[in-house]
Amino acid sequence: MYEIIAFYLFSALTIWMFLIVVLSKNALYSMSALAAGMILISGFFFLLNASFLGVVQIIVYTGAVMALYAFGMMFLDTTQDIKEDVHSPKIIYGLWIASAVLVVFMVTAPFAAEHLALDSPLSDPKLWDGSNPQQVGVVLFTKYLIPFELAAVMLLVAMIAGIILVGKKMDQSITMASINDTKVEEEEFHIKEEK
Amino acid sequence: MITLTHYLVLSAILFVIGLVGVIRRKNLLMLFFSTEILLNAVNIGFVAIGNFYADLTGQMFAFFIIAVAASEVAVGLGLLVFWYKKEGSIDLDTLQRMKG
Amino acid sequence: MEKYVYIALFAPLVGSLFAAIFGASPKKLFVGIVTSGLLFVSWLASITLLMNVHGEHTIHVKMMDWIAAGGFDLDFGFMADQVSIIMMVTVTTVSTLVHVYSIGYMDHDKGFNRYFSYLSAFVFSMMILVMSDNFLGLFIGWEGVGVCSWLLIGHWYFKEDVSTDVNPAISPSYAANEAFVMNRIADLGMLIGIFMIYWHLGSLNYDVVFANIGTLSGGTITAIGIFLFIGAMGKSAQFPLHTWLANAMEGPTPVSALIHAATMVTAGVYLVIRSNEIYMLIPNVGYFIACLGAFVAVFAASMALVNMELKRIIAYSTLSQLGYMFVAAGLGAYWIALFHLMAHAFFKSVLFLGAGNVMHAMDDERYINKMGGLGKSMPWTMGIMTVASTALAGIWPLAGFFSKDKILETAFAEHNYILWVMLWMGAGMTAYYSFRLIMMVFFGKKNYGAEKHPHEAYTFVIIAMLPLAVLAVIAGFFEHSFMHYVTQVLPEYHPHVSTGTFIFLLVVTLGIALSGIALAIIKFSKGNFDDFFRKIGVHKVLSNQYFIPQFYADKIVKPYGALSRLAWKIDMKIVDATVDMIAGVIYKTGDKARWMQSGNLSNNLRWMVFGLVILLLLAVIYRPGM
Amino acid sequence: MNSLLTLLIFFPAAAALFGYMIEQKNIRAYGITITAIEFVLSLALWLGYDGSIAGYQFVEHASIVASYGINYDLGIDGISLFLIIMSTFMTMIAVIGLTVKDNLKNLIISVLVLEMTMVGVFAALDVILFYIFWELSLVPMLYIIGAWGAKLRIYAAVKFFLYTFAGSLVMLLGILYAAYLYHDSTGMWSFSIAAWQAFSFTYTDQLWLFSAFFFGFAIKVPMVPFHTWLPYAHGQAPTIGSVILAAVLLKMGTYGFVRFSLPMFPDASVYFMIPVAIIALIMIVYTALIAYAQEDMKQVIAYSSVSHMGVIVLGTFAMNSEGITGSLFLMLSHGIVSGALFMLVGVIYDRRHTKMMSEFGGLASVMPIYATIFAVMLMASVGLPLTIGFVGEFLSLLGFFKVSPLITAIAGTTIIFGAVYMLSLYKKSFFGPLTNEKNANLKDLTSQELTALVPLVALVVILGVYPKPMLDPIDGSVKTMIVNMDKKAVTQEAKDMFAKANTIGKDK
Repeated sequence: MYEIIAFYLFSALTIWMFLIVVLSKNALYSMSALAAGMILISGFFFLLNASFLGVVQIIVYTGAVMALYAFGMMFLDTTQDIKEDVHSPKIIYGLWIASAVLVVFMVTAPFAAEHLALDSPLSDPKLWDGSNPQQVGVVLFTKYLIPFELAAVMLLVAMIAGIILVGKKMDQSITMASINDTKVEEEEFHIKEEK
Repeated sequence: MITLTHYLVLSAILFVIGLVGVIRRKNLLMLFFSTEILLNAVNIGFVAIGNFYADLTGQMFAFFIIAVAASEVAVGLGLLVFWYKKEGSIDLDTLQRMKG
Repeated sequence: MEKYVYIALFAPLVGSLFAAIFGASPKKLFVGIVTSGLLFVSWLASITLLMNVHGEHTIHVKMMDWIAAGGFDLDFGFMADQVSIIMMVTVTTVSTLVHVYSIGYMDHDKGFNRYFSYLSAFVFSMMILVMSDNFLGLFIGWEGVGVCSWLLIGHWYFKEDVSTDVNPAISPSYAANEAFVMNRIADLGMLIGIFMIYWHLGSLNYDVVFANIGTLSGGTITAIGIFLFIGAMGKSAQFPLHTWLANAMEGPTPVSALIHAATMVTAGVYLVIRSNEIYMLIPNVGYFIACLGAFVAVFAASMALVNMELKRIIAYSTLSQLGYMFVAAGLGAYWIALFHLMAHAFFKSVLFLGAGNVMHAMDDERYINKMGGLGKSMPWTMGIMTVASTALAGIWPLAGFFSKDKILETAFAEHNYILWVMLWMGAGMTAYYSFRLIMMVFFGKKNYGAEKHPHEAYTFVIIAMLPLAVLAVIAGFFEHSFMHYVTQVLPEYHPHVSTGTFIFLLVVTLGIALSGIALAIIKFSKGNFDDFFRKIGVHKVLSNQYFIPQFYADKIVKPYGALSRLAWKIDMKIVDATVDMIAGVIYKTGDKARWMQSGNLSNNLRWMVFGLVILLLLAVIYRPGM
Repeated sequence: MNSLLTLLIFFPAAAALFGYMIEQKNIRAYGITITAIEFVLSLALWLGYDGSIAGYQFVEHASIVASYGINYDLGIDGISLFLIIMSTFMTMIAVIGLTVKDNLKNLIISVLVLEMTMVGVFAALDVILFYIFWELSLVPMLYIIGAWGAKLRIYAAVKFFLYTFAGSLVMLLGILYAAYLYHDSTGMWSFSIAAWQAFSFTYTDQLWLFSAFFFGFAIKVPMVPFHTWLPYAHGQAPTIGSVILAAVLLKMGTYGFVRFSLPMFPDASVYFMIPVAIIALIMIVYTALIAYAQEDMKQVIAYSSVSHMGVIVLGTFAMNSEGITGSLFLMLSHGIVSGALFMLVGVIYDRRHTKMMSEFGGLASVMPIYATIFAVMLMASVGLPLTIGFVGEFLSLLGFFKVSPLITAIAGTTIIFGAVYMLSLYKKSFFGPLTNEKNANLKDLTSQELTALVPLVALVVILGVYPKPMLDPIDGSVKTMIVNMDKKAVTQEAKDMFAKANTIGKDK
């Protein structure tokens, strides 16, 4: 019974929130409504016995994504003032190397091969014994190991991309700058180093 | 009793709301928000189906979609900020360099 | 005996290949001598066969496999029965002598070696034609002689095209192509006949075909007979496929003598004779052949009456005589047709060779009204040509009398009086134009300038002509032995007329021939008789060959060209344009749809949703299982 | 010897890769050597071929995608044996006769790659493999026309590519549908040609599949009205491109008919027999007319190719072994003869840089050997007995005569029209007085050109006189094929037609 009530309640609220997101003229309102909607969606996940996903939803969306948006909006509002060089190249290279090492490590991890060999764990009835996070964990690290690792790499890359995009001099474009622009040559990203 | 259909209908409604946002809004940021709605709508569908068929694949997909969405936000927001720095606007109508 | 068959067949080929080695080099006398010698070998072999083949003991040889596919299985098979051997002897006799003659005639020609190569190749093809034991082998020879004829008519290929007023044949190369194409039209008919034979009887071998032809229905046999005869019509230049023969006179004169008088053009007659077992079953077709033959006999003779070109007159005469042969063959008198074929080969080839001498002497002058009075400077040639003309006119005791008279007799005996009257008129016309030619060339006053110095041909050339002239005189006396020989394979035929009628016919026929000769001699010794034809208004029609070549040029050749250009235009402007249009539409659609790519993200998203809606719509409409 | 076919296919490809390392000045010798070795290898195929075995020989098998039944299946029978030999032979001849100077290295590499695809098409016994080679063959030809062609080369090359590609895509659709049907009824995936040939498609399916395959093949052949890419391709291609295009690439289409359409869809083949024959008839007559109107020597031969391909198609659809064997033999003979004619036109083009007949006239006087060889090829082209052209043409027409005497009679006009346009070409170019000053000092054939052309002349005569060694293996395979078609046919009409087409004498 509570499931029905919860479903309709969440549904109504979610739809309402998302409508606000779409229709509101104020970006701040939209963002707030979106955050609320995300939390409500996690409610559906709990209803659907996907507690792990529900938690992830809250953490990732409400925690990370929304925070990102909030910061993004701050940028958009005050960009003119921000001139600081945020990052040093050392960090960038460090991240590069770290990510490469991590990739190698993950792919060659000894347990990977063992668990990859597990043929279709989904059909294993034992799987449904444990709690949802447990099940997800088993599946994620066996059948979906490689996609999972790839997703991790992708997130890493996205993170680096975000850092690069936002963290350099904002009033210049690498791709569009003329070659003679000495400022570009002094950029710490060394993209022009090959020249 | 809440059936699969309920969830799918809900998923569809949310998806359409997202679509409305995609079509209607000119603010790039709002576009991102709408995209999130679209993705979440789909996620609900996946998880619901997975649940009703007792198959974890749906959750797996939802999981990866969340991962994709997260990276999309990271990169997309970066680009957005970059663009704003360059052009001073995040109005979609100013973005017409790709005219064919 | 088999080796003689091979020798007779392949000696000319060896000669041809030998000459071909020197094809591009300057004149080498030994080329002519070697090829002539090899032909003489072939002649000896043929004569040996003639002496040795009697009765049922015909020779069949199977050389090797040729085509085999599905149920079709054919060998290169040759046979020497009486008919083949008569043809072989005729062909080798004439061609050996023509080869020798050509050594003199082509003396100053740049393409001397090439010429002999072609000529020997022709003889080889002709030998295949007459010796093959199946229809497809015959077809090899049939096409082979066509190609050699093309090469030889076009021997002087470097002459340029002129208008038909100057030369009705336009140019040697044009005439060569015309001959080839016309023959091909007829060959198609023959090919269809061959297809029919195969699909009804499962074989193309004469023996099998003739043994089983009776099992087929009347309609099928008639169709086979007609299609084979279409083939014969082309090669033997019967109406309406006759125009090429006169134009073929553009080739060197020995070629005309060999190919377009003695051998190749008689191939059609040979085919009908060879297929007698088919034609005997279909008398209606035979009757049609006879009628067409009689028509051509008169039709061609009438054109010869007024023509001024030396060789064309003889060519029309050939055409006319071929008509006679077809009358005989069509009426079932196959051995008489073959007999006339042989006799005609002798006197007509020597007539052509004589004409060659005359033209040579007159620096390739082709019009007889620019000759005259040549008898003094060329006595031998005059003598030989007069004998040949007399034989052609059918005067006793020369060969033409025996053979031609038999044909008239046959027509009469078969109660085809109309045919007989036509042939009888033809005989008169033949006598007239033959002697008109003799008179205008050798007698009367000189119609040429002083710059020309007519002279007699080389002695060996005259000697080469003599045997043919002798044969033209004496061949008739072999009538009975000939008949006994060939009727071992051909059906016997004796025209049944009472003695009185026989004598009456003899007198009437001889009478008209003699009066034709007399008319020519009397009228042309005084002057020109052609004005008579002008007066009665037929001269124009006759000298323009009944306007048939003009008709072909205007109504077939020109429309064909126009049609082909039209087809090309259709191909470019419609077919290809359609293809290009489809490509263009696709390209333009892309071009026109460029506005969709406005670059505005918002627009793009709208398109995306639009596409999504359509896909959803499709999903709603098309749901498998519902 | 078991991997001879693999060797045959990939040897030229490997040699092409290696060719990048060869110096420019040695590349011609290298090309000739490779193609000659390839030709010798293909002759070994003939030596090893056992005519008494009905099925495929030199069979090779390896799995590519096992779960979908896509395999690396190779094998030959009498039908493909000589097409392979002709491909390697004509490639060798074309490379020997090559006179291109610019970028010779890349050209030879392209030709070698092309050779791989050609042999691959004829040797493949797996539909997907066949399709891969079929499509791959477009690429080198696209380069050859587009890079070494005449003025309009880009247009011609793109037209050739897109047109034939469009046709192949329809065929691909057919392939996928056929595979689906096969899976539907047997429960297994298979793209094996042999399996498809043994599998009975329903009548309606056959009609659809036949149509789909027909598009692919008809454009390649090319059949009217899909032929317009051909004159452009030939007109613009360099000599070697025209030679290979005419000799081999066009044959892929007719080979497709024999390998796919007939044995896989016998009922549909019978159903479409008369329509296809009528198209063939239009090809024969219509393009022969167009050929007569051409002013460019090469275009005459290009259109004549279409006309002759019409006879081949007609023979293929005769449904009896006379006709099909004849059409296969005609493919070989047309390959040799049209290849030779294109080379001959190339000879004069090299000297005068024009192919217009109005520029010539009287060439027989200055170039007698050239004129002689041209005449031999011309006679073979018009189907003179004792040349190679006659055997195939005769058998093709003979075969179809049983099916429809009327159509054959009209198709037989090819011997007339063929003579008309070829003789008029010969007369315009070789006969008559030497009118154009520029032609007065033309050199006759060089030894290089003779080396390329003399073998062709020899073949034209030898195979015209004694075609049996080639006819026998072809006929054996064709007979087997017809028996299988008859067995497989589902409709009574088709069975009746097979009975009729193969009976001598009165129809039962």
